[in-house]
Amino acid sequence: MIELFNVFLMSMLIITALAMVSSRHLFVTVMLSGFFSLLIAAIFLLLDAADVALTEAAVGAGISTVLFLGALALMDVEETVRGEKWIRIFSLFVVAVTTLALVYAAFEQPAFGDPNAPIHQHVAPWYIQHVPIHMDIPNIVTGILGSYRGYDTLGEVFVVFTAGIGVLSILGDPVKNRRQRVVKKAGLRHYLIPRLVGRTLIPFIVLFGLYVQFHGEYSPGGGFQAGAIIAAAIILFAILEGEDQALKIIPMRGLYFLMASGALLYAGVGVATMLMGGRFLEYGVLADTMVAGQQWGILLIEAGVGMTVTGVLLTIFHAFAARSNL
Amino acid sequence: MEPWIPFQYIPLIPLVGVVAILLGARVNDNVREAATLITALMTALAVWGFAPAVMEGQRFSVTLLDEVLPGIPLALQLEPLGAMFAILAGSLWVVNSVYSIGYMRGNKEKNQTRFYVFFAVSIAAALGIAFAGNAFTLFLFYECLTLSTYPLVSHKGDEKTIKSARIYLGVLISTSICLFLPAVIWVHSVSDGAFAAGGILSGVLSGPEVGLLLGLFVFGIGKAAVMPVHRWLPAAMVAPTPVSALLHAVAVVKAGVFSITKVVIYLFGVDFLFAQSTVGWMLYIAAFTIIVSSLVAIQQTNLKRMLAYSTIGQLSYVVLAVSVLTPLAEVGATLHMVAHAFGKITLFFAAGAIYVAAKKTELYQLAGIGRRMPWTAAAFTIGAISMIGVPPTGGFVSKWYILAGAFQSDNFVAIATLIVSTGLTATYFLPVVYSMWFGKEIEGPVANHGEAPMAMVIALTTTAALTLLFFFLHGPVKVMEQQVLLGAL
Amino acid sequence: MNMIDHLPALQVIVPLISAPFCILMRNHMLAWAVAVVASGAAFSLAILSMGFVSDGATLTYAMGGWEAPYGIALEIDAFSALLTVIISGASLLALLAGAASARQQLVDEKQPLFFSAWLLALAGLLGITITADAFNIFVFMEISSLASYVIIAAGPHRKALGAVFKYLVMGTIGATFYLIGVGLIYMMTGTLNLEDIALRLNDVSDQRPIFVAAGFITIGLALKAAVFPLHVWMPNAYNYAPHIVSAFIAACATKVSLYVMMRFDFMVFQPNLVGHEFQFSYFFMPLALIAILSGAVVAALSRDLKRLLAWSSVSQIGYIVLGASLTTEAGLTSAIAHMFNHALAKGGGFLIAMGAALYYTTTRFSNLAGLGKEHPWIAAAFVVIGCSLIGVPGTAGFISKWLLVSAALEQGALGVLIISVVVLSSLLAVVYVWKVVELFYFAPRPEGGSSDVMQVRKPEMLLYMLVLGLVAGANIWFGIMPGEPLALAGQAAQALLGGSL
Amino acid sequence: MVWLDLYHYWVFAILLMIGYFSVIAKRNLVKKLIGLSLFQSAVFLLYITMGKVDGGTAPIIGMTDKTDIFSNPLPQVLILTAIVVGISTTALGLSIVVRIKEAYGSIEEDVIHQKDQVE
Repeated sequence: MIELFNVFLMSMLIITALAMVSSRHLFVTVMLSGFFSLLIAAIFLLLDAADVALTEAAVGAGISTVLFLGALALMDVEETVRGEKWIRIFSLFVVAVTTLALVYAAFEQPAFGDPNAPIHQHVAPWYIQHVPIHMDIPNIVTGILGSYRGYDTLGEVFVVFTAGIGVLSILGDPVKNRRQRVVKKAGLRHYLIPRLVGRTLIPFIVLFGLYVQFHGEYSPGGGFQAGAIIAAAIILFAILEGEDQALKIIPMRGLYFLMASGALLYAGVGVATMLMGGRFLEYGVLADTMVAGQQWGILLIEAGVGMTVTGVLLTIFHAFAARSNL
Repeated sequence: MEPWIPFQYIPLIPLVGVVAILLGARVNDNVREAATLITALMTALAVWGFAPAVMEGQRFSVTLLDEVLPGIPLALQLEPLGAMFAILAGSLWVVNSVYSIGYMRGNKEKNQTRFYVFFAVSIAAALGIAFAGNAFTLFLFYECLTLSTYPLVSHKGDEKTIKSARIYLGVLISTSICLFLPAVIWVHSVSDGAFAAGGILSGVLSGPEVGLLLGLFVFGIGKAAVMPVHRWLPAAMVAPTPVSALLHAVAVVKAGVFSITKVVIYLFGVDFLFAQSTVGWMLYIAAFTIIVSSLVAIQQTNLKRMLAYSTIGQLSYVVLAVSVLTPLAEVGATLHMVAHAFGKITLFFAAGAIYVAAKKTELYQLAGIGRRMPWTAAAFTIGAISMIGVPPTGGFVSKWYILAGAFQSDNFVAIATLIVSTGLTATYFLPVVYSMWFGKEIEGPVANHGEAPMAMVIALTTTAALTLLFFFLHGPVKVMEQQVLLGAL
Repeated sequence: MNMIDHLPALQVIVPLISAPFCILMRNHMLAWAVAVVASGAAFSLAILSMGFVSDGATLTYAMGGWEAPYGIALEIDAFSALLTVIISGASLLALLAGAASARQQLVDEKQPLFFSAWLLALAGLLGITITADAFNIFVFMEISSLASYVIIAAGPHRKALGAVFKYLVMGTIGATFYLIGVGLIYMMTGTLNLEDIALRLNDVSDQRPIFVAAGFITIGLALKAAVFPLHVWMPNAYNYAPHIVSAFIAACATKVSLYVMMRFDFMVFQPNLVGHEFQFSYFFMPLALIAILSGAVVAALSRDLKRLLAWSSVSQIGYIVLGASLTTEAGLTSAIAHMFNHALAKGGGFLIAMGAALYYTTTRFSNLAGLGKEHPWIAAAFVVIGCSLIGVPGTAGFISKWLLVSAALEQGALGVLIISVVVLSSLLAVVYVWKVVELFYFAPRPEGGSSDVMQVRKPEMLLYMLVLGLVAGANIWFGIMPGEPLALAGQAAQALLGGSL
Repeated sequence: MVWLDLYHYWVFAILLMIGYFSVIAKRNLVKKLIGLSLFQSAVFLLYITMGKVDGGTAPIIGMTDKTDIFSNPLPQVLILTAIVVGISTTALGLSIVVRIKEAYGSIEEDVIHQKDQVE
């Protein structure tokens, strides 16, 4: 039964993808891509990847859609020009070659779900076995993410950070941009129902975000998802009440600070472990016992991730909004 | 004379001179030129200091850097052939400096400091070539010389000059990169590439490979101006005359033929080449170059261009002598390098003096100039007869040895070439000499002129005297060259 | 633990941590100073670790105290040490020289963001170089790429935007290809540590997915490394970037991708894939030869100094790939040595462009005519650096060319073809370098040229001239005394062919 | 049946192709970015698929009674990172598109190209 549902979702996925690409209306494309993200998140969930599903839903359906819409507000939403014929033929050729390579690779792969596949024999079992011993938390994904591959996650935080300062650098300071343009719209302040519903929802969203943040060791979630959710709450607030209000709550300087301090908190934990005689990000030295140290470390770095992600997403949102009268 | 400085530092003297010239230029022109002269003198003295030791059979060698490239050091050595070239370059630099001062001032050239600086750098590079201890080092300084003479050739900086300088650089760089460099890498990949008496490639290479490698060297060393890579030489005539003198007599072309000689003697080995069947073409190429360049020289109407083609031919005498591959001819090759240097520098000095004093450059304008500039014309005459090879000039001595060498191996091609080319050389020089003394004067750009500035006259009479002296006193050179061959045989 | 043991980690972390500090600086000079200090620290660390590995040792570091393959391992060997020196050195020198140029081209208040992104690019590149984990390479590749997009997009001309977008799209495709390849490998081995992969691939009998993975990884990285014909993003990106960025990125960015590619192909795939050597060789050699020639031809036709230099990079990257495609120790040594030497020459070239633009606003030839008369030292430095690009003996460029030709000589008949291409392109290099030399020295200054458009501060200019002199001097120094980089390159080549990480 | 055993892989391949095609062939910059994120999503699917174990559960200890079989957590960790990288790239790309639109008045590559040529 589950298989059948899976096949259904997969087929929907392909159909949605085709529709996305072929639609000439960019608005439709963007909405479809949000839908696509939800579908693929569902598939991830079926494939036992709860954390990934949550992230994909928050990012793909949420953040990415908002960004695209923010950008589209500035542009023609019609795709007017079709590529020349030779480009299309060339593209088809390149794509065909790649496909052939992938098909060629297919037949000597382990079958789907095969428990004897190499990846289930090496490294991963070690993680499953050792997470309870080393850090005693239920969510193995969090354990790997935060500690065994904590350096990757540090890199990930800095990727996000880079995107934040990148957008700022490319689009310019939102506050200044808003001053230069005449931005009349003050959110949806004059629409009572959305405002009412929205305002009641926002505290719950924030609460949910905090739960995801601090419960990441036990259930799906963690700093990144939490950051995305909290940012979404504030973005919602900005849409309802207007950007200026949102910027009053957390001004740009505060966002800078949030971005930087999140990243610094993460890296700082690493430096602290170094100073305390361990290796970089070796949380074990943070407390008396290995397990306690690991838990402290993961908690702290997840907080850092959450701060940076919230800061960056809000910054990006403001930067786009200041350009596009959203 | 005693060596007063280790030989590997000699190339540094001109470089120190560069600093002195730059500093001197800040004070005034006189100080600057004094710096040039003193540097030149010091250099000459330094190289002369080694002459007695080298003639007694001493050899010096030193490794500057152990491994520039894996297994390849930057090595210098002082052996008779190089010592002779260094002495030639160092001494003529002194004379040339005296002359340059007169020329540059008399002609009111711009950027004189730049001129003296790069002149000194060129000399340093030439000394580096002279002392090169292996093929890699030779190549290194060879390229340095090419680049450091570029600013001299392009000195004037107008469009025509730049075009010619482009040809100069283009031909020299491309031949060296395309042919010389692969040859050098080839040599180093099959041996250690160090110059050694008797050659090092014997037994390493065989058959057509030898011919191919020799070809890469002969055409790759574009400075030797063997046809068809001679194009740069007439192009370089746009340079100021002292530069032409430097190029033709002192540093550049001599560096070319010197490099070929060095490669033949110390890399291949005369005996080894003599036994090869695939190297005979070198003789024919040289003979061809001699004849053709003489024929072209006959058709020239511009004095400096005529001298340029004459140089191409005279250089190939050296290549021809080398490729005869007998001991006497090798001696002749070296003697000719020196004899031609004295003769040709005299001719160029004379041409420059005429240009400065009378602004005349074309052959027909020279008629009767001997009466206004007797010293210059006399020097020109001596240079010309040395080119033809008439006693009592240096040119005769060297031709004599080459001929003798050719007879040693019954090389009739070489003998015939020498005889024919002597006739041709006479054909283009004697009419000029005749009209200088006996022709009826044609009004030139400058109507009433006398001799060129004193410095120039001193310089050109000195070199003319040297040309004559060399007829009598070529002993040391012969001794040195025989030293080389003793090592080789 | 001793601080020295942390060397590999510090190498990445120092610039990484400095980046957030940069944006908190309100003053643009302070931000610049932070970037300089961080780069300087990274450079000193790189020199330090070079000292440790020069006798053939490797420095390893288990991140988080978790041993590989469970944790992420860092590793510095001869090859990576050379790369870290190139990267951090390029960053430091470009920053020092570029203070004036950054002020000319960037708005003051954007500079903290700019320098922060700069440090991230630096940290990303260093991170790629030092890590021994296939996925970690991806993460740091993305840091460096995103940061590079940001600093290139800071270019004042609107064409910079188009160039960056192209770079972003192609770079992301490249990275995703890499990710697909790593995924396939992971599927077949269950591990991400490079050494462990190489080990476990021995036992994998089903070679098809591995073969395809090799293809995806190689092509993905070739895209990032701008290997012909995947170089289309590169000339414009280098050309329209701020001058200070061109000097940095052009010196090191593509080389890092080549480095990763060489590690994968020689250490991971070569020992485990049948016939991989030939495939690698036959795939890249023709491309490299075409790249060498076509890049040089376009460079020779350029009418703008930066464009010329960018296209010359296409050709010079071809040399590196060519050396690698010989798959011999001599060939690899020449490739790795050329990474270093080309960084010197090309970084220096873009420094010249930077200096020229300070005085004449653009680097178009029409503006630069006669530069030699007004700024003789800049012109002189160009002559030296140009000679290095050509490969004149006595300069660094000559060393790599010598090694390449020697390596080609081992190949017999094929070697003759290679040598003739190398020789031909050297001649083209003479053409494009000498075009500029003549322009600098002999062309007359344009009438009423836009001279001195910005006020140049004395200390900034002094710093610029010092760095320029240093780079030009280094081009000569390493042409005469190439011992250290050559030794590292030789070691690296041996390690690559030895098949051990 | 080998073909069917790999059906997730085929879906991955098809999605990859669709995304890849639109990145190369589409001239609209936003469309290119959408294609790019589709392209990346396909790779996410590849990773997550290979981590699935028959009869396994999400790798969270104590969520269900069957504690003995978990799906492979490592690919999930990798993809979490990759998703973040993807959105970062998209955000940066979009900001560049916004600037391009302002500078050129269009987001069609051909139009931009023409305007560059005119200059």
